[in-house]
Formats: sequence, structure tokens, C-alpha cells
Amino acid sequence: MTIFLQSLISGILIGGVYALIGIGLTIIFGVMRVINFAHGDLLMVGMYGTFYLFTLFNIDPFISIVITMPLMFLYGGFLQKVFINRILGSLPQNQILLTIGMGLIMSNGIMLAFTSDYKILSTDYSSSSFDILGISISTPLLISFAITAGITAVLYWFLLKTDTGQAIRATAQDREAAQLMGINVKRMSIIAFGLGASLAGTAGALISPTYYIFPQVGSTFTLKAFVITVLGGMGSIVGATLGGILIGVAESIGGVYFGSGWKEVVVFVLFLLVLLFKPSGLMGKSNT
Amino acid sequence: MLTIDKLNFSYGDLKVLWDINLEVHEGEIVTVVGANGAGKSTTLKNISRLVKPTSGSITFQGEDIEKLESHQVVERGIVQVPEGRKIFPEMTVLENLRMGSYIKSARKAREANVERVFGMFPRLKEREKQLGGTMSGGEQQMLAIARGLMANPKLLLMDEPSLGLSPLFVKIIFEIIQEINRQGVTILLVEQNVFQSLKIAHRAYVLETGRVVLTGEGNDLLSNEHVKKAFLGM
Amino acid sequence: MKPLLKNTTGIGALPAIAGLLVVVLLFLFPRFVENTYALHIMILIFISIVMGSSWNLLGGYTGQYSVGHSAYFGMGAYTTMMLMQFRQVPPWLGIWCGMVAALVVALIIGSICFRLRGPYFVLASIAVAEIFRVSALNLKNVTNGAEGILTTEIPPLKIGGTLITDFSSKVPFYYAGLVFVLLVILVTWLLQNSKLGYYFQAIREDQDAAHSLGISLTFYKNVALSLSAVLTSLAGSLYAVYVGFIDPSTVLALDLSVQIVLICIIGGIGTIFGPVIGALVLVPLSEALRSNMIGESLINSGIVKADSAFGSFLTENLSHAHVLIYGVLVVVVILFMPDGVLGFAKALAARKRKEAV
Amino acid sequence: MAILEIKHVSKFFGGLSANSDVSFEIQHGMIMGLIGPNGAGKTTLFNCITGYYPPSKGDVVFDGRSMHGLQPDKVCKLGMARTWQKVRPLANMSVVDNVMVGALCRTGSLKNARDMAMEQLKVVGLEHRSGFLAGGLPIGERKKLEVARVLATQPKLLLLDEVMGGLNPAESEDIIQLILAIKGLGITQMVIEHDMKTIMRISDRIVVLNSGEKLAEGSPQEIVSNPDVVAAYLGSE
Amino acid sequence: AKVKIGFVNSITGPEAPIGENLTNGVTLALEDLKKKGIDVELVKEDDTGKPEKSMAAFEKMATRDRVAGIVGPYSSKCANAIAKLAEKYKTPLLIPVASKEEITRQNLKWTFRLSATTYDYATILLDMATSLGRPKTIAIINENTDFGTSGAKSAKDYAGKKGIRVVAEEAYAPGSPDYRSTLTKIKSKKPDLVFMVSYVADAILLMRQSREIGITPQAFLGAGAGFATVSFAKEKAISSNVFSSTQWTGDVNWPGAKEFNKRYITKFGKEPTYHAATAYESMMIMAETAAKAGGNREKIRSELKSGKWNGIMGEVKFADYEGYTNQNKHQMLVEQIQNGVHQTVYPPKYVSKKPVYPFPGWK
Ligand SMILES: Nc1ncnc2c1ncn2[C@@H]1O[C@H](COP(=O)(O)OP(=O)(O)OP(=O)(O)O)[C@@H](O)[C@H]1O
Ligand SMILES: Nc1ncnc2c1ncn2[C@@H]1O[C@H](COP(=O)(O)OP(=O)(O)OP(=O)(O)O)[C@@H](O)[C@H]1O
Ligand SMILES: CC(C)C[C@H](N)C(=O)O
Ligand SMILES: [Mg+2]
Ligand SMILES: [Mg+2]
Repeated sequence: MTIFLQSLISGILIGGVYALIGIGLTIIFGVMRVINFAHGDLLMVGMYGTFYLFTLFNIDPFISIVITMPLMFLYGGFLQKVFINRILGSLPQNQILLTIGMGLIMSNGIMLAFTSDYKILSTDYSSSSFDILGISISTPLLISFAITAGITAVLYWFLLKTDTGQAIRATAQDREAAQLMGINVKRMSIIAFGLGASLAGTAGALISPTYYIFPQVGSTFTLKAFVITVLGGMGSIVGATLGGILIGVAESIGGVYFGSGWKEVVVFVLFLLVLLFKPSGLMGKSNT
Repeated sequence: MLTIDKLNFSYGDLKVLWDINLEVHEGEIVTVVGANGAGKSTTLKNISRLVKPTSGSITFQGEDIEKLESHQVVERGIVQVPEGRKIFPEMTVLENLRMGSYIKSARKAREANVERVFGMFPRLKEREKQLGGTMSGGEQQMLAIARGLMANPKLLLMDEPSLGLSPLFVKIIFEIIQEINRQGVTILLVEQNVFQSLKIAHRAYVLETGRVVLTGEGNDLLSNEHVKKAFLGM
Repeated sequence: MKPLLKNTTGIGALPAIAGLLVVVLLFLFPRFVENTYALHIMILIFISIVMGSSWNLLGGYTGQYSVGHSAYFGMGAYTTMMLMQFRQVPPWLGIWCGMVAALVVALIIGSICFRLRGPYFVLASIAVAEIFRVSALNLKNVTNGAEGILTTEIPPLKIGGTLITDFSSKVPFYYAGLVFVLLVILVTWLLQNSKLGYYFQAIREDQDAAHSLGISLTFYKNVALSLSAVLTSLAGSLYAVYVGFIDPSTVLALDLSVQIVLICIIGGIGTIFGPVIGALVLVPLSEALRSNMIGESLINSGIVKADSAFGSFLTENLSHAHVLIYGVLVVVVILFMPDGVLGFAKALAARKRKEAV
Repeated sequence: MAILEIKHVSKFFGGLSANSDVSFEIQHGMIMGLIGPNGAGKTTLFNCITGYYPPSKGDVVFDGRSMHGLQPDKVCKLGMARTWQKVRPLANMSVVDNVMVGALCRTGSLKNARDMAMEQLKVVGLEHRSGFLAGGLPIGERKKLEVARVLATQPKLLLLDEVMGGLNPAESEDIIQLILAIKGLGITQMVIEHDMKTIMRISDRIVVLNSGEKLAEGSPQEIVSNPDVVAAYLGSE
Repeated sequence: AKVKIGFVNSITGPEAPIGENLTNGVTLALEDLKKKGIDVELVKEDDTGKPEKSMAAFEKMATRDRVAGIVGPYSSKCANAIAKLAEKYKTPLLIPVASKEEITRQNLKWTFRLSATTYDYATILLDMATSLGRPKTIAIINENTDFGTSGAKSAKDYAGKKGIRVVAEEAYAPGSPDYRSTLTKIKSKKPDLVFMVSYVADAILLMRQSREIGITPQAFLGAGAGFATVSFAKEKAISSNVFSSTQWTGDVNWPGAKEFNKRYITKFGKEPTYHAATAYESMMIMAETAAKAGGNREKIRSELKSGKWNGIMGEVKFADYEGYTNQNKHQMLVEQIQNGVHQTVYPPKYVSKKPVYPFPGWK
């Protein structure tokens, strides 16, 4: 029982960070219909930012998100404006490859700049935890879970209730029509990619204290982000949140009951099952 | 109010507009008729700057719109109800309408406008929460028109608004067009329903293979032999 | 939209002769070239062409962008290697089993993934391929897990007692690769000129419309996938036997799937020679970058001194930056040649022709 | 004998019934007009008949055979073809290739298919466009292409969903002649159209849908003089 | 004398973090060779961690660049692919650190290996544990990679021989941020020994989370790689008293080892890992032999075969034994982290500090 509860709890906590990664991707996909294969690399950039803010200026990772978030937003906006905007109308596979290329540039650029060494960000709470009923709860993960929850709530409100948020969604559904409504679609794309990048960067910042950093770290998370987004339903924030937590829990519990080696299989099988019964994901709206 | 001067346009290698000259005065209903592929929709797209002309100029209230982006054109008061409706499929009817009044100047009047268009199209009120993409063809057409009205346009470009509407509704639509025109909205109307549109139009242009071949008052054109033969099948 | 007149009727005489000439030259190539390094690169190019062309059948013609083709590549590689290493089945028989295995896998994957469309399909294809990778890692008894399979010896190929080859040189692999390449090109050509090809393209353009015109989506998508998978497995088998070592992270990796798509798109999608061009560009390019030939030739030609600051930058840093440069090139191609190298060349030629007229 | 029997077909979307208990028959060789206000359920009925949606209730019998559970491709093979209200050209294929795809439903040979396709293009008057990419055609020609393509599948029953929408009267006249010519070939048709003049001219019988239910059925004359139809659909002059 | 030597390594790609150590080791070797009057023209090739790329690199160096001998590659999978090429091109290949047993079990005459094998990583740890205490049970956690799986297999195998019962076996995919549930499961089995094979970063994660969960065995045993790194040692809160097997330590009393350690730190600003030392020594051996043999490959091979060295990696000799060909019977070491520093604690001959055993519990 303890084992089950322990895996459930740590699954949920990790799932929170996954959710944040997934939400970023889902926004990017939602608005631009671009599958961002560089998403993990954005996360990686966020991690490096956090790492150097911590080692050079001694800024705590959880506090540094105030800096990482806007910086990553600008960075994402820049990528959108300079690269992705040019291919928005083109075939989906071209978009995939463009983001793959961008990912290669990011990870190898970082490698040239900071070597491929593993970097470890050790705070004094990195391995601190507390016990409830024999279940250990990691303090940094709990904090990051809380932050994630907050960010998600704000985003949800933003996209559903504000005009800008709705305009972002409108742009996603029909660019030309959005233009005819007086929506500046280029700006919406920049905001969307900026938001996506900033969320990925924030997720990077949030796991920095408990994880490690190296130039290729992104690929694991890119794949995870895909699974989460599709599972939840592309473009759906609630879906991505749900998907993230579900994946976290599935990994954790799957690892215990099927063996660590199989936990990814558990995740992917779960993923396929959901798609088989609900081809547009948990929260996806089907309109085909 | 709107002046198009020597507009030329091509899709890639295919030239579709040749030296188009067209004028719309404040308060008018101007209609453009022409066979399929004549370039009517393309002309409207040029005005909304969804595509950029090869040469020629378009001025609106004295301002050259050359330098404007699509969304800025809308801010100036030119709103288009596009061909093919272009509803936001995954937004509800109400959300679609709200997007219609996205521009700043229209936001204040949003609630009032929603009521106004619901009055015109009761079906939309019934289906307030239905997703745009699941509405029937004609219902989507109503939504598209309603959405266009939400922006409080000065100049409303309508591309085949009666397409797919039942006879009853076609009648209603033409009444609505005249009604909003009376309320001070200038209208540039592209229609296949040549008879009806010429009847309500102050002036009209006839487009053939990308060129303006005829222009005159709506009623005059109705009795024009060429128009009768080519468009009215008489 | 470009109102292009499409030429679907046969090939002209001139290109046909040129093509034949190229094929003959390719068959004679190993006789003239002693340099095994060149042969190695040629073999890698062949493998890439086979991968790219096979993907093209599904991605380019049928519009189903699978980013999970490593599953079929790996299936071919693993089946052939396992049979050879654990059951002493020679590879020229193993390859057939690899094709069958890939076919079976394709049918399973197809039945799951083809319910999905667009990006959902893309991501599902990745997921399924990942399941295969992780399973191969975990099924140690069958696949030897992460330790991979290392071949010690390939049995010599004899036909009726006469030794054809003992696989001690690269030449047999070269010919096998060349034959596979000709095979996939032939299949693509036949496809383009058949009902099947029309149906594939119809599905690519609009699934619902295709469906209403009497095209069974499930059936034809599965046909496309099966063809594609079977041919991909050929590339996998050849790779495995040639390299002599496989493990999940090389033959079942997402990386590989991406590489396959890349070849096709860089070359030009939905055309017979797109993948060929793609492989001809990508493989030598990445090899030149990897082995730092640019920096080297700059130094060797005396333009840059080896011990100058720039020289040491070239030798030291550039060797770390080759993947970066590769990434930059990919981005540049996508941004400026959205229809691939082939499409770009065609457009350029068309413009030239127009200017000449 | 009836070529198509629609038996108590209902279709629900959540709480909304887009078709409820619709029944009627179509006889061989005739043209059946299907009219009704926007959102009456006409397109939905087409979708139910051709296998895009399984009807929530009821059955469709074509040529004596129940269509229950058949996919659209099977339905097409059996001889029932439909066009789309929102046209769906295969944009990156040429016009003739588009039609060939339809023709390939009946032949395996590309040459035959090409001949059949060119023939249909002549029928609809698009042969001058045969080498163009379908995506570049204007709406009217797209509609013609749509018709040519389904004709190429050699249907026994043709379902046309607003093929005249967006055409001016002169152009519509072409299509009307086309429809009448198709009738001359012995092909049964069911036609959705909003233009009453047209419908009156071409239909042998008319079914009127309203709010998903069958409101009326009868000859064109009966329909225009039916007060319910006038109230719900035509509006009084 | 001037010699041309090839060096294949994982400079980019997922193996790059460790590959970098090898590059640095070779850089130092070149400096020392120069001092000895041997001018090495180095042909450096990246294999990006992919077998077919390492093959291309080998082909190029053997045929186009005509190098006298080749050092590398880093990873076992690449070494697997090119060992046979060495045979084909009659080009001596000296493998510094790739440790898969099979590589030198194919009776290949041109492939030499300085490194100990994966099997040795496991055995030395269990030898030590049984000499210090009486462990009865063992839990094995390994990453699901080549090195990880074979390491775990060896541990299981050898534990059987030593009469230690395996109570848990967990193979995980590297790079997961959360091992807590796995560790909880292991904790419930109360193993005497926790044996882990992990690359750099997961080692830290595993230990951090072991501490959170509160696992307290007699000893944590890490088979090389991640546990032998400096970044791991620096995490005092979690690394204290963890044992790790290694091929080399900075304080071992092999000739030149300590100096190498110091020079490396001054030059690269961080401590060397054993990978760096093996690469350094391999390059030294290859280049010196090649210089002596005047670049003649056949001669280099026989010199390598008959030669004997004693440098920073201790005694090196490429011998044929127990099915191996040209395999150096390298002496493995065990180090323990005490106060953030790796101390050599086993075998007794090389000890610098006394081992702390059993594990005294978490701070
Ligand atoms: N996206 C496009 N790419 C290429 N050509 C196009 C495109 N859109 C339209 N055309 C071509 O431009 C010409 C004018 O088309 P346009 O849509 O403006 O005609 P229209 O007068 O609105 O016709 P309709 O009454 O059918 O709507 C047509 O010949 C059409 O083939
Ligand atoms: N997928 C769906 N989900 C929910 N409601 C739907 C869906 N499809 C259609 N409807 C609703 O069902 C009703 C019938 O739609 P249908 O498209 O059949 O109308 P129609 O008679 O073809 O109208 P029109 O003449 O406007 O094309 C409409 O009110 C529509 O909003
Ligand atoms: C852990 C390392 C020393 C590398 C390992 N020997 C390998 O073969 O990949
Ligand atoms: Mg138009
Ligand atoms: Mg309809």
C-alpha cells in the first residue's frame, strides 16, 4: 500500500511539471498547427538559464522564473518571427523539419558554448523531503507543483476569458478569418510561441533543482510533451494538464508494477488506448 | 469612400485582375456581378489585403491602404464577410460573434450588437453554445454575416452572402442588407443572385475575366441586354 | 496555385538513356574505385535512398507522415540479425523473414494508427515506434536487449557449389544496395503509373472525398504502409548485416525515423527522384561535415595555416560544430526550398526557360 | 421498383435530432428534389444514406440491399455517389486526374480511366481545364469538377448537394441541362437545391424537410401549393 | 619522429559528455609526446555515437589518411562495429575504455584493449563487500543501456557465485526525473547491498531519491561511470560513503597518475575521470609504439602484442587468456567518497584511506 501511495504521489508531483511542458506545446500547436520538435530544447535553454542565474548570481531557481519566463517569452517570440512565420502556410512535414533543425542548432550551440558536461544545480533543498504516513514527499517537487498549478489557472483564464486569449484561439482555427476580424495574426503567433517557449523554459527552471542539465537533455522531454499533448487533446489546456499528470502517474505506477524498464511501454500503450477510443484525445473536440 | 485604381493582380503566374477601376461612395450599395472565376472574390481579398496587388492603388477615405496589414484595414472600418463563411469551427456561436467585435472600437457595443444580430437571426440565439463547425451550411452563412456586423463596419464587403440559404432566408438577407445600409453602412456586395442584388444596388459593376466591362446604375443594368443574356439566362 | 500541366505519360527517350547510363556506370563503379571509403559512403547513400523512397510511398504519395519508420527498419535489422546470429539462417534468407516481419508489424500498427489523422497520426506513429524500441530493450531473451547483437561471421553465399561471395569486402554490400535502390525506384515508378498511385494521392489530397469515390481508406492506407514497411525493412537488413552490430538505440531510434523523413523532404516529397536527391545531398554532406573536410581542405590547400588561430579553430571547434552546421543547413533548406532540392531545381529551370522564351 | 428506400431514418447529435423518422422512396430514373430551410437536415440525410454517419435509427435500402454498416467506399462501389456541399477537389492533382480517380472505381486501367475521365469532362464542359491543378479552379468550375468526378464512378443513383450554389443563373442553366442529360442516361438523382425555380423545373417529385422531419412529399405543383411548405420554406410573396 | 595517429571519439551526440574526457586526455598525451620528441599528427574523427559513423571514420583514416594506428572509439557499440574493420585493413586499433567483453573475444589480431571489461566492474565491488562484511542480499539497479545491462548481468552472475541472493532487479530508462517508486519498492526488500550501474547524472538522482526514501543498506555500490565522477562526489549530502569501481583514480600510486591528475585540473579546470586517463595512456602507448616502428602497421601490431608498459594506468600488457585476445588484464580499483573526495579503498595494495563499512546511515 505504501508503495502504491508513494508511486501515486510522486507520479502526481512529477506529472505537474510534465503538464507545464505539455501546455506549452499544446498552445504552440493549437495556434500554429506546428508540431514543435524543438520543445525539449526550449526547456533545455530554460534549464541553462536557471543554472547560470543560480551559479553566477545566486538566484534561487524558483525565484528565477520571474526572469526566465519573460526572457524565454522573448526568445520564443524571436524564433517565431524569424523562422516559423515564414513557413506557416507550408506543408506540415516542413514545419516538423524546421523545428528539428532549430532543435539541433540550440542543443549543439549550447554544447559549443558550455561544453557537453553534465551540470548539476544543487540547492540546499534539492534532496529535502518530508514524510506523511510513511510517504516521502519531495519539497522542491511540491513547490514546483504549486507553481505549475498557479500558472495553469492563470493561462486557462487568459485563453478563455480575455479577448487576446480568444483571438489566439481564433487564429489557430482559421488564420484568414482571424485577419478579417481585425486580429493581428502575426502578433498572435508570436505571443503563442512566446508563451509556449516561456512555459517550456519555466518547466525547465522548475525541474532544475531536482534534475540535471546537459545539451541533449531536451529530447526526452520533447517526446513526453508530444504524448501528453495528444493524450489530452491538442490545443486543450485542461487536457494537457490532465495528460501530464496521467503520464506522471502511469510512469510511476507502471514502473513499480511492471518493472522500471517497461514503464515507458505502459505510457505509450495507455496513449494508444486513449487514442483508439477517443481519437482526438481526452479533452479534444472532434470536428472531422 | 473607396477607390480602386488600375488594380492588377496575379496568383503566381496566373493573372486574374486587369486594370480594375472601381468606386464606392459613402452610403451606397454597390454590387459586383460576374461569371465564375471573373475575379470578384479576388478583388475583395485585395481590399482586405489578404493578398497584395501587383500594381495599382486602393484608397479608403483618402488613405492609401497599401501600407496596411489586414487587421489594420479592419480597424479602419472595412469588414469582410468572406466567401465560404470561414467560421471558427471549434468556437461556439457566441464566441464566434465575440470575435467579430475584436477590434477596439467595436468592443464597447459588443453586448448590444449581440442582441441586435440575435434579433436578426433567432436560430443563432437558439444555438448560442453549438460549435460553429457543426452548424449546417446555411446556419454558418448566417453566423458569418452576423459576425461581420459585430464589428460596426463603415464599409461591409459581402462575398456571396446568400449562398446556400433557403429562399425565405435569401429574402431576409436582402432585407437585412438594405436595412443596415439605411443605418449608414456602405456595402460592397458580390452576388450570384444577380437579379436580387441589382435590384437593391445603387450602382453595379460587371466583371468578366478580370476586367470591368460594364458599370452603371443597378436598375439600368437589369435591363441591359448583355447582362440579361449572360447572367439572368433570359 | 500554379496551373501546372502535369506530365504523367511515360518518360522521354533522353532521360531514359541517361538513366540507363547512370545505372551501368554504378554497376561498374566498384571495378574502377579501389577506395573502400568511397564504397562505404556509397553504401550508406544506397541505404538512405531505400529508406527515403520507402517512406515516400506512404508520406509523399499517400500523405501519411509517419515519423515512426524506425520500427520497420529495426524489424528488418533485428529479424535478419537474430536469424543469422542465433539460428544460423544466412542473411539472404533472413531478409525475406525481415520483410514478412515488417509486414506483420505494419498491419498491426496500421490498424491502430490509421484511425487517426493529421498530427495525431504523426505522434501515434512515433509512439508505436517507441514501444518497439523499449520492448526490444526489455525483451532480453529474444533480442539481447541493450547489449545488441554482434555478428561474428557471415556465411559465404554459394549457388550450386560455386562461391558467389564470402562478404569479406564491401562489394557484395554495394551491389545489394544498388539492387535495392533500383527496386524501390522501380516500385515507385510502377506505383506512380497505376491505379494504386492515383488512389494514394487521392487519399493524400482529401480523405473524405477519396472515401466517397469508392476508395477504401483502411485498405489503401494499409497497402501503402505495408509496401513502405517492407521496403524499409530491406534497408534495415542491409544496414545490420553490413555494419555487423545493432542495438535498439541505433536501429529503432526516433533519430532514425527523423532522418528518414529528412531525406525525403530535403530531396522533394512525392516524386520518384526526390529521395534519391535527398540522400545524395544529405549523406555526403553530413559525412563531409563530420570529418571536417571543409576545414581540412582549407588547411591542406594552404589558404589557412594549420597553426594559425583560425586554423586551430577550424580543426578544434569545427569538429564540435558539425551537427550545428547541419542543423543550420536543414533550416536554410526548409526556409528557402520548401519543395525540396528537386522542387527548387525545377522551379529554377522553369524560370530560366521562361526567361529564354 | 424503388431504387432507394429510406425507412424511418433518424439521426441525433447529442440532444439535437437532425433527422427524425424520415421515410420516402425514390423510383428508378427519376429526379427527386430535396428541399427545406437551412439546418433542416438535408445534408445530414445525405450523410446517413451514403454511409458517412450510421443513422441513429432506421435503415436505408438501395437496390434492394440494406446499406446498414456499409462504409462510403462500398456505397460508392454499389452505385451510389454523392457530391459535397462544400466542394472537395483533390487540390494538388490535375483536373483530369481528379476525374480519373472517380473512373478508377470501375476500371483498373489508367488508359481506360483517362478516356472515361475526358469524356466526363466534356460532359460538364471542363475539358479545356484538364491539365490544370484542381486547387486553382474557381468555385463554379470546382462544382462542375465535382459532378464530373462522381459521374465517372458510373453511379446508378447520384446525390447532388447544392451543386448550383454560387453559380449565376446562366451558369446554373448549364448545370440544369447537365442534370437533365444525366437523367437521360437513366441515372436516378436526388438533388438538394435552394433555388425553387430550378427545383421545380427538374424534379419529378419533391421531399421537404423541416427541423429534421419530413414535412411534405409530392409533385412540384403539390409542393408549391402546400401551405405548410410555403410557411416554413418559401415565405409568402 | 613524426607519426600519424587516428582518434575516433564521441564528440557530439548523446555520448558527448563522457567523450569530452577522452578528448582532453588525448590532448595531454599529445603534449607529453611532443616533449618526448614524438610529433603526432592527429586525425580526430567524431562518431556522434553511431556505429555506421565510426565505421566511416575508420575507413577514412585507414585508407585515405593512412594513419599508423587508431585510438578509440569511446562507446562499446561503436567499438563493436569497427573492431572487424581493423582486421580487414590491418590497422592497429587500441580501445581505451569501451568495456563490452565480446569486443576482444572474437580472436581479432589487430584490436587491442587497455580497458578492463564490464565484468570486472562488478566483481571487484562484490569482492570488496564480501571482504569487509557479510552481505546476504543484493538489489541491482541499472540503466537500460549496453554498459548498464551487461554490468547488471555480471553482478547477478558473480553474486550467485558468492552466495548473495538477488532480491530485486530494476532496469530503468536513463533520464527519468523520478525513481522514487522504484526505490520504495527496493526499500521494502531490505537489501544488504544496493548495486547500481548508472551514467553520470542519474547517479546523483538515484542517490538523492534514495536519501529521500531512506534506503539504508550495508553499502551502496556504484559500478563506474556516474559514481566515479567529480560532480557526484561534490554532492556531499548524498555521495558520502558510496563505493564505486573504477579503472583509475587521481590518487592511485601508479607512475605519473597524481601528476596527470594535477595537470588535468590546471589545464581544464576540473578533475579528470578515468576515461581521460585511459585515453591518455592509450594514446601514449599507440604513438610511442608507432614512432618506434616507424609507422609500419605490421610492426606496430607485433610491438603492441609483445610490449609492456607501466604508466598512469599501472601495468599494461595485451595478453591472450580465457578466450580473450589482446586484452589488458587491468587492475580495477574501488574508491569511496569520503567528505566529498574519492579515496582509493580497495584492493589493499593501492589503498589511500580506510573504507567506511557498513553504511553509517544518512545525515
Ligand atoms: N488560391 C488561388 N490560386 C490560384 N488561382 C486562384 C486562386 N484563387 C482563385 N484563383 C483563380 O483566380 C480567378 C479568379 O477567382 P475568384 O475566386 O476571384 O473568382 P470569383 O469571381 O469570385 O468567382 P466565383 O463566382 O466562382 O466565386 C479564377 O480563375 C481562379 O481560378
Ligand atoms: N456534427 C454535428 N453536431 C451537432 N449538430 C449538427 C452536426 N451536424 C449537423 N448538425 C445540426 O443538424 C442540423 C441539420 O444540419 P444539415 O447540415 O443536415 O442541414 P441542411 O438541411 O443541409 O442545411 P443547409 O441548407 O443549411 O445546408 C443543423 O441544425 C446542424 O446545426
Ligand atoms: C561507462 C564507460 C566506461 C563506458 C562503457 N565502458 C561503454 O562501453 O560504453
Ligand atoms: Mg468568389
Ligand atoms: Mg446542407
